[in-house]
Amino acid sequence: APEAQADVMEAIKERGTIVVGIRADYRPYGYLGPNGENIGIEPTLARDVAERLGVDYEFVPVVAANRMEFLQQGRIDLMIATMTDTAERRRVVNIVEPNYYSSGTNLLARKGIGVSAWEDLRDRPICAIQGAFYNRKTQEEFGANLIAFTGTAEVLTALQQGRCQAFVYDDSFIQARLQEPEWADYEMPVETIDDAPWGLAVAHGEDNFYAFMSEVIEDWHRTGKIIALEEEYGVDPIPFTRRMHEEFSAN
Amino acid sequence: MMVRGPKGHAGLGGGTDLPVLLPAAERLQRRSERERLLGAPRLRLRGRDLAWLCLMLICFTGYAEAQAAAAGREPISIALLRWVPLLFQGFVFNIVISVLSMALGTVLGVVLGLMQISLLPPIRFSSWFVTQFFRNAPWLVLLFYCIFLLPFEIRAFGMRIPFPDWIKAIIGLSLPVMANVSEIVRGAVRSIPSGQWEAAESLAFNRNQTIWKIILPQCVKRMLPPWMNLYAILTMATVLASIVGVSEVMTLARRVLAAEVRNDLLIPLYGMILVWFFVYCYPIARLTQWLERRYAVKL
Amino acid sequence: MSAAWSESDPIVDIRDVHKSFGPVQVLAGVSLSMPMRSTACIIGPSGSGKSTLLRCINALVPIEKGSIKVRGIEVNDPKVDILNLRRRVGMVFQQYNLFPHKTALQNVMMAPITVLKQDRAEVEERARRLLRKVRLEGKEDAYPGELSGGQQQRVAIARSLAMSPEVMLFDEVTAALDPETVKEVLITIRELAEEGMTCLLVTHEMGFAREVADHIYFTDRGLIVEHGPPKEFFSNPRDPRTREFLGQIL
Amino acid sequence: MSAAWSESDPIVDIRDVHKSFGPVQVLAGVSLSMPMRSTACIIGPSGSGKSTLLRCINALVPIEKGSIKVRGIEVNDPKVDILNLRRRVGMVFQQYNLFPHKTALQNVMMAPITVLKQDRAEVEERARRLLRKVRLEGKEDAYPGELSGGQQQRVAIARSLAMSPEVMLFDEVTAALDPETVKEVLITIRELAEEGMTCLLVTHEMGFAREVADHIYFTDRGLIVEHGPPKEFFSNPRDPRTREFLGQIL
Amino acid sequence: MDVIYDWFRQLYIDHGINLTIVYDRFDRNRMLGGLWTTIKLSLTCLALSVLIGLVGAWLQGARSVLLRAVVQGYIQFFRNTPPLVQMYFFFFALGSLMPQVRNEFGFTQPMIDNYTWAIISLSFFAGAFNVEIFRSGIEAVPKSTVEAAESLGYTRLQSYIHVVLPLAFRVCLPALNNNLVNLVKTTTLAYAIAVPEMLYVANQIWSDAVNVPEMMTFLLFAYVALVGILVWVMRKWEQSMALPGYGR
Ligand SMILES: Nc1ncnc2c1ncn2[C@@H]1O[C@H](COP(=O)(O)OP(=O)(O)OP(=O)(O)O)[C@@H](O)[C@H]1O
Ligand SMILES: Nc1ncnc2c1ncn2[C@@H]1O[C@H](COP(=O)(O)OP(=O)(O)OP(=O)(O)O)[C@@H](O)[C@H]1O
Ligand SMILES: [Mg+2]
Ligand SMILES: [Mg+2]
Repeated sequence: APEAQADVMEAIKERGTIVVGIRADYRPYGYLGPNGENIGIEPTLARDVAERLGVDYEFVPVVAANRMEFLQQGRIDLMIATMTDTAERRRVVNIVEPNYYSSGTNLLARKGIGVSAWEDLRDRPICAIQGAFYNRKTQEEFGANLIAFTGTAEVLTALQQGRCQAFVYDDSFIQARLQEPEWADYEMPVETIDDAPWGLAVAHGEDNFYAFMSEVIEDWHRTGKIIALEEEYGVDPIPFTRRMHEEFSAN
Repeated sequence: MMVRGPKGHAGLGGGTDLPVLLPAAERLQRRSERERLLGAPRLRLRGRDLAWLCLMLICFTGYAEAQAAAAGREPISIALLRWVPLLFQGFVFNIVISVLSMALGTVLGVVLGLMQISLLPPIRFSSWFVTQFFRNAPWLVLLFYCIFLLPFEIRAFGMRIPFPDWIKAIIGLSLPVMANVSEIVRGAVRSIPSGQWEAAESLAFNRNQTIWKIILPQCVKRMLPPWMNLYAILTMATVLASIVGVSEVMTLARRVLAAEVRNDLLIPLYGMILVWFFVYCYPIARLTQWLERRYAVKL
Repeated sequence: MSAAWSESDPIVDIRDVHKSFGPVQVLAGVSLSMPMRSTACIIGPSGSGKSTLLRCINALVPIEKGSIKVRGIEVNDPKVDILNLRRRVGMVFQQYNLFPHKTALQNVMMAPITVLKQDRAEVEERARRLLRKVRLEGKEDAYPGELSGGQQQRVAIARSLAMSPEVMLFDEVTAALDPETVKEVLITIRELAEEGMTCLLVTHEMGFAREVADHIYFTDRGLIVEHGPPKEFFSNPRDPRTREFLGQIL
Repeated sequence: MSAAWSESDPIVDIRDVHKSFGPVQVLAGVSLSMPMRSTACIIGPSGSGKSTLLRCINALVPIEKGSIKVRGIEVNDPKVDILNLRRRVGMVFQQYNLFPHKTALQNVMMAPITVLKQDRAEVEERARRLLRKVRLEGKEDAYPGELSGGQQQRVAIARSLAMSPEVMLFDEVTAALDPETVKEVLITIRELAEEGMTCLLVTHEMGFAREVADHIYFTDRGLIVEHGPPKEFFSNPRDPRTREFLGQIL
Repeated sequence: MDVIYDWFRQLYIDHGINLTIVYDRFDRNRMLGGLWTTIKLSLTCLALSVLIGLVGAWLQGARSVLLRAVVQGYIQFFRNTPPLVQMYFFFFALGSLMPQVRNEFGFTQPMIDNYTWAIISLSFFAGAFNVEIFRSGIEAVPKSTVEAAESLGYTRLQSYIHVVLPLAFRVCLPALNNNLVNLVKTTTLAYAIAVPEMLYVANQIWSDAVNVPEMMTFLLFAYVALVGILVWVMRKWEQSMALPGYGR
């Protein structure tokens, strides 16, 4: 979009507000607080960016269908929305290096269904979330019969009703569920795969802003801010954040 | 009974307290009279449907509540109540968007529909094309194009005038409404016997007068049910507005479910929204039924 | 209106009019001319094109060949101010074509108010007078669906008269009427003719035609077979087809 | 049908029938009885309730008081087999009420095929014969919207006759017809009567009434004011209202 | 074929227009599957909803007050609540109350699958609208025409089928058209209960390949074409049913 030519940092400062695209339906990364405010790990990070710029912030909840367009068009200045970093996405938006987070994929399955490896999924009805990037692999490589819903509440209900035998999703979410008594009959039977990095993105051409955000992310890793946030929101710090923290605090 | 003045004039000045309402009252009475004659009394259900619906939901919530209690979790009703203010805000968005895009779409649609019956082939053809395109295109796609084609802010005279998402939603939704209304108008006009056109023309009504005074009034009754249908469909389609970035009630519901991470909220939560929609739409349905009766023409 | 027309010329002048609906030829060269203030009747077998001819005069259907002039103005000329023409030509339809969403009174009042922009109170008064004239007092507020056939027909007459046209076309205006009302209509039309109106009627009632008309036209298969003043026409028809037709009257 | 009825009893027997539309009293105690194979005419001013009476006989509108018996069967009895009744009673409407989505031929053929389950080929043959009888050959495939008033009326007559009912109710069946066709209809009705049909006609054509009917009824304001055989009725009316009415005939 | 695929691959490389549904075998197959599901779903629901509409409109004129009340309740419920929620209700709430069956893996699962529930709920939804549409058409049939049929001895059903409906259809065809077009488009809602129709597939593809505008445009063309066929058929029908003496 033509807007991207002008420096967005200037625009943000002039406006006095940074507009950030975030998720609002993925606890604990971005979700609604009791009063409807956007809270979670990513909104906190976004607020930190605004603080560093010395401006106000405004959140725009985004979904897969509109987030790229919002960013390209200038509707949002920055996107921190649990987006997995892939080559295709890099073509469309400018994903900032280094990655700020990462996730692995695993299964939430009823105990005793006879799945111990990913390959065992063949022809079984498996629930998933629509649009997840590992859906294709689950289908194409493991041959699962994928049943994808829009939200986790639907999936968990379907799983309990026996409409599918397992739920393929981010491992951190599954781990959190397994802590709850309701899911005592369930397990995480296979190895975590696809440790996929998440990227936050700015529009193409925003090199100044890119450089700025790149430094910010490094600083988050260096100071261990992300690990602190994980702990604050009740997630076991994942290997990725620990590794990054070590890497950046070393030099 | 009917009060007739000396000139056979109905009601007026008959010494009743509500003279203004009399013609309508008389008309209504006549209608009910007629309905009796035709042996087809129209059903008046008032709150019965609603009562049933609520009963169903109470049973269901009760069932879910018991389950939640058994699992030692926070009661569902408490969890729901916490989110009501937020969800209701979203619901208001749905209503505002539906009302405004219906209004806009209807106005545009009537114009487009009349263009479809125009005597000038270019107008007729182009309006037919516009109608077909916007009617056949998926609503979601039209809304998506609105993100592209409409700016998020307008810069004029060095000022930034924001162009809010909900206005985009209204515009995006009014397009298919327009196309549907256009077809409804065309269909209704086409179903009027040609004798009516001829009678009006022979009385030197011009085309506009014929359409507005003779044809459309007779169409009102048969346009109302599909129009109401359309409004219902539109209200339900406001859910799609989330793609342009409007946090309407269904989007919020999805977020609430994600925030609560409790799947036993799924049905009660959507059930509550269902009741809201019903409580909002049902009176409108009744109103249109009343209007339909009001504009009924004995054939 | 037209500079070339004067009151002594025929007010309705039809020359060699042809009209087909698809393969069906309905008018096969009809000519007819009416001086002002005259009353003519068209009689003829059912389906011979009488209604179609009236509709052509009012430009409700286009003609294929020939010319129809009203007050010297060619009706089928695309440039002509057709509304102005229709304001001067009233028509009562065979099927009445009342507006079902309006009461009898409103049916009569609508056109003068909408088209001629006349004063509502004044129009209402005239409309009530007209309805009284066709003996419909008490039915002013009834809708067409609540009226008997003859009552509807009379509303249609009143509706046309309310426009005070210069030429009136009546299509089987007495068909649904009882003898008493026919007589009233007869008187009304005579009055109108005296006031300067020109009337063209299609009718199946020979008695009525004889009484009301200055001139009778007999149509058969899209042609005017014979015409003449009623006395002559009825007492001494020349054409065999006419004779046959008139011989059938009960 | 009813065991109590024999052919010598009246086939249509109407006693003290009352009917109102809201505040408008339309029938105020009508009584009338017709022997089999007879033909009766109802005449009377427009709006006097003639059409309403016919519709009551066919149970299209309920009555408020009185009794209507056809072949000894009470029409308004809720338990009566109304379809069976209607199959035996045919009706031609004042406004024709043709089915606009069917051609003339289909309009005539529909009921025998659908209702009586008769053989299509046989019905078609009869339908074409009936249409020829009402002089509509060549118009078999025209839709009602393409027919002239009189042609529609004739289709309506043919449609009713195709059901070969025992009683026929004709509402102003000649209104849109020219004298020639009226005569044909007259002949047809006479033939039908000879074949055993009972006909009740509403008409405004006194000549026709005189020729066709065995008995004439005169209605005014919802009452039968006078009745009698045509000769007597027309030459020597007793009631002043009848006299006045007949005096108006042109 | 490969030439075409390569051309589209090059289109992506050169111009960023990414139509994986052409050159990527997996995406192509799932989109074809989605298209087929949409077609099947649409056709089944079209037929069922029209049937429901006809029967409902007929029942609305029934003598029994109870029957009419049931039909009214049905219409009002389905017309005034969001179809998405209806779908959830059918699938998650009602679906769990249905009998369970044992599947090939030895587990019990609900008897009626999501595809069937989608058909049921969409048909009922569109059917409620069709009832109203037919009713408006039926009420536009002149009483006198019905009387003519009655006086010829037609039963109520016969006059409904032979006289009332053919005329009512002509009046309400444009409105019915609208509703059926909307129904075809509403089949996209089945994505909510994981029926792999076109939007469901498109959604997955644009998440994978980040080509939302391309997929949206594809959806536009696909639906305009699908619906176009429906509209074309209906229009032919409408024209073939046009009556002399109506409209101008
Ligand atoms: N549905 C109705 N509602 C109210 N009044 C009605 C209705 N139908 C008929 N009427 C009134 O009943 C009276 C008798 O009507 P009906 O049609 O029987 O007259 P008719 O004798 O057939 O007259 P015509 O010779 O003009 O056809 C009329 O005054 C008419 O206005
Ligand atoms: N729209 C049409 N399409 C085809 N044919 C038509 C149409 N309108 C009229 N006709 C035919 O034209 C002929 C003349 O019709 P018209 O209505 O002028 O007859 P008419 O002389 O008024 O007869 P009637 O006395 O029965 O009213 C008829 O044979 C009729 O079938
Ligand atoms: Mg005619
Ligand atoms: Mg009558």
